[in-house]
Amino acid sequence: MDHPTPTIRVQAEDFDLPFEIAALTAGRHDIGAVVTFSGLCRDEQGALSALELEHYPGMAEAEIRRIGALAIERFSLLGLTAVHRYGKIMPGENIVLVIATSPHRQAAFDGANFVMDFLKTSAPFWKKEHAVDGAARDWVSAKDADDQAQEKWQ
Amino acid sequence: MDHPTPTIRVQAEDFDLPFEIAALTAGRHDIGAVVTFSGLCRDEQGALSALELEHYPGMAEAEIRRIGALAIERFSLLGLTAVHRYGKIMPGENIVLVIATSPHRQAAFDGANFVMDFLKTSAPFWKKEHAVDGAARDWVSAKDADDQAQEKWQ
Amino acid sequence: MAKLVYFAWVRERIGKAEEEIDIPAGVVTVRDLLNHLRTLGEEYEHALQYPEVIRVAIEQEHVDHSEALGNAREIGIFPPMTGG
Amino acid sequence: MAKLVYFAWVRERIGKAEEEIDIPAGVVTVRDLLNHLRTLGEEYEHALQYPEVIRVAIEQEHVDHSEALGNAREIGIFPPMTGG
Repeated sequence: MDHPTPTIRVQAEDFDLPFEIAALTAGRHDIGAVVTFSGLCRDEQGALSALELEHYPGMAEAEIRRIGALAIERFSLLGLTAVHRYGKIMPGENIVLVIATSPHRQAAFDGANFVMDFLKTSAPFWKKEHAVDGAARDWVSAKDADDQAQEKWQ
Repeated sequence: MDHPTPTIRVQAEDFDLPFEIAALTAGRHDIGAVVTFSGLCRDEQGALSALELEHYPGMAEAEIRRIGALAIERFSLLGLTAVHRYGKIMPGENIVLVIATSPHRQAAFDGANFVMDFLKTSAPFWKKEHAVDGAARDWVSAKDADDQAQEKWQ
Repeated sequence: MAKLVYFAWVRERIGKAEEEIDIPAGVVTVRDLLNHLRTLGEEYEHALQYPEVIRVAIEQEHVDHSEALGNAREIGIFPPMTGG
Repeated sequence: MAKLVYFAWVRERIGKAEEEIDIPAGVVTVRDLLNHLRTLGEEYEHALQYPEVIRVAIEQEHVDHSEALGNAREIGIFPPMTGG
């Protein structure tokens, strides 16, 4: 069976959710479920002024593409889009987008969830926090919870 | 702890996904995850010309509101919107929308997924299929799979 | 007097969307009501011949068939839901 | 010659984003390379003092520390990922 090719982008600029949904669904009558995940920058109760996202150019896109293809095959998705931003991102702004489409609802939920879990632990991105006081600038630590989230798919 | 009030609507007209997302997220810096689920009308390999959605006015909205409040409490959601259409819906058109927002990704995924599972088996809506040949018009049968999907939350 | 409201193929088979009925003495539970309705004519018998699949709401809240009708004003009778 | 590329706090502590190095004879695996780099100066020692947390990619694919370097042209060295 031929699987669809995921749409993967790593970019500084924001993404346009309705445009990305339309690109996956326009003119099709076989999609029963569209699940979108948007990850946003939180301000940590006002302590955070911005996030800075560093990435490994080339590998970042390749790794997300690999994860996306795994998800399409595992959940028989009809389509998958993943966009990850890099650079400086302010509280309330988008960081990452995943969209999964399928005939039925659970595959679309699982597909988007799977991509996020693997992206967190495998895609070469690193977050640095800029504090509101301008002084402290710390790299975010990797979370054990993220490794555990990935393990639920094994 | 005060829980947010879900936004629930039962309507004939289509919904506007970006508008509904903006209503939940605009001006906020505490949301880290937005999950949306859109359920669409499929044409069943060209056999279906339309779906007709019947509902129990009043009870339909009340039941979705009850499910939404359960989801907010169970997953500590920051916001929840659910919109269900009724009337005649063509292949490729939207039927139902659920949006869940939370600080972290898994709660947003679980919240939206929970609402869809309970909505399927508890909200008083019934689908009738209109066949392309104009003759057969059958009520969709309830699926055991939907009852089982609901049981995973117990 | 209680208002009965019917939906989907229950409505189609009974041939009306709603009606007011007197609940006879001895009809205490939801199950009693469904059995009583089946005596009212073949359209009711056709709609309710498998009462175990029929769902019922009192005052727009789901109830089991063992539930007492009490002073119900609005009783919804319908097939399993297929929304979403 | 291999190109080493560093990211996040590994890059900051070593003080450069990339460099070309000769892989000495006897440096066979990823683990060997990390231990070799730690001998190159205190900035390397500071970056790689806990090698078990360091992630490595060869030709932009994740590898275990036991992996052989082979004829790697590009070796990425970085902390655990925190994207998404």
